Amino acid sequence: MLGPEAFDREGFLRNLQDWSPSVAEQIARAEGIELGEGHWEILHLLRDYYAQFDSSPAMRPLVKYCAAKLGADKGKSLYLLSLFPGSPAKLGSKIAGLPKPENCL
Amino acid sequence: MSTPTPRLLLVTRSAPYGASLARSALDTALAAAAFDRAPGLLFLGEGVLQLLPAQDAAASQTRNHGKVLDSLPLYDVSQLYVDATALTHYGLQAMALPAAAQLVDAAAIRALLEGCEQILSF
Amino acid sequence: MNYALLVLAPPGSASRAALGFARAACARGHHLQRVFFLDRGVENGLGTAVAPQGERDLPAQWAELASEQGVELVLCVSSAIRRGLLDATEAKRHEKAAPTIAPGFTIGGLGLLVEASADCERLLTFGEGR
Amino acid sequence: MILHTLSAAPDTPAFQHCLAQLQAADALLLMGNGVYAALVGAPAGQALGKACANLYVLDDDARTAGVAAQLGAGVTPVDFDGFVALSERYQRQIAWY
Repeated sequence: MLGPEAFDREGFLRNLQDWSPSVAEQIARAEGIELGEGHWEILHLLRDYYAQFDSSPAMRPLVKYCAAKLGADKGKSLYLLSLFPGSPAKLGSKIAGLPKPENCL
Repeated sequence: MSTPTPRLLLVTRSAPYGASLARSALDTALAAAAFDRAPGLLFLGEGVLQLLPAQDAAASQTRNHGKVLDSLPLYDVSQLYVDATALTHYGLQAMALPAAAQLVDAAAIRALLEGCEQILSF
Repeated sequence: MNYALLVLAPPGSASRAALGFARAACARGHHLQRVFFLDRGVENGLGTAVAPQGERDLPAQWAELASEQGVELVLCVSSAIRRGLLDATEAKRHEKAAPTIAPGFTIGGLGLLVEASADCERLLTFGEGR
Repeated sequence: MILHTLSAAPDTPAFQHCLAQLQAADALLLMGNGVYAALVGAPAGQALGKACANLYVLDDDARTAGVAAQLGAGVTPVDFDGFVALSERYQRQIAWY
């Protein structure tokens, strides 16, 4: 468990190196999400995305990346919304320990 | 040209590190694409240096410009144009380019500038 | 006609030209919806900058244009915060003591540039030598 | 037809890019450090003039730089109102800086 000082006011990790699977559980719980297998699949995918592209994805590329890596069934915004309600790219990035997506409106 | 000219053309003329104009151009491209206005991206002059492979930004603890460029296809930014004269100028004729990239000479650049509706110049 | 401007130039010759252009466009009856400041252009909205006496106070003149003509002056959020330009919301979010942007300016995402470009008939860039 | 705005001095890549893309029916507005190409007798200005018949200089910047009193033939000074009028005539602008 990380203390509250490890997170910024919006619940993003201050130091990305602090991330671990148990930290992901902690962030998810604070967001009211119980992580299951489906969540973890996307979280790993988000971390792969970050390793490959050095940026957090917007919604469109996230959907495309899911489709390419996990198949058409999961490459859908509805599926992602069912796991990470509201704003899947932002919420997923937060739980996966990625930087805050920069350019939201 | 094999693809229609884009409505919005971003001209990017800076090397990727140093000043931040190249990054601003790329961020603008990603934002436009995220809002369903995928732009064309013209790498002109010094801007072609953004395409160098094997950039390793870890040493300078900054965002890897080359890696972010790799995400353009996922944003459906597929109209990439590369200044052929500048490649020659830097001795990079043989450099591997993104799959979607088209080499353009001065006449093709002119056609791009005239074919689009709006230009943003970085 | 509907106009939108992108200002990439920090305070100086090109940003003065952008301001002059913006005023003249309004005077000619055009609708200038938004001026978007990106990259070093955001420095035009720094409220704690002090113009040398006898020289033009650019932020104040931009603000005048905003209030008289209803022009939105938007600073790109990611360009702004890394350069220390914060509104009240961003200052709070990033735990900094006080907002620093000049009156008349707001902070927003690049989507606002994209939106303005989609809505306008004329889009001009103002940049300064690199 | 394109409105070019050039704010870089003649010995810069931006100037060269502008010159390479300039065509007869375009308009070119010199501003900022670009005004030095408007000096009478400057080869840079002559090269621009050969490429394009519609050369303008932003009057404020030309005065500031000390160029206004020795403008090359064929360079027309414009104020901001004239700049806006140019943007009305030309749908696209490209800024070279």
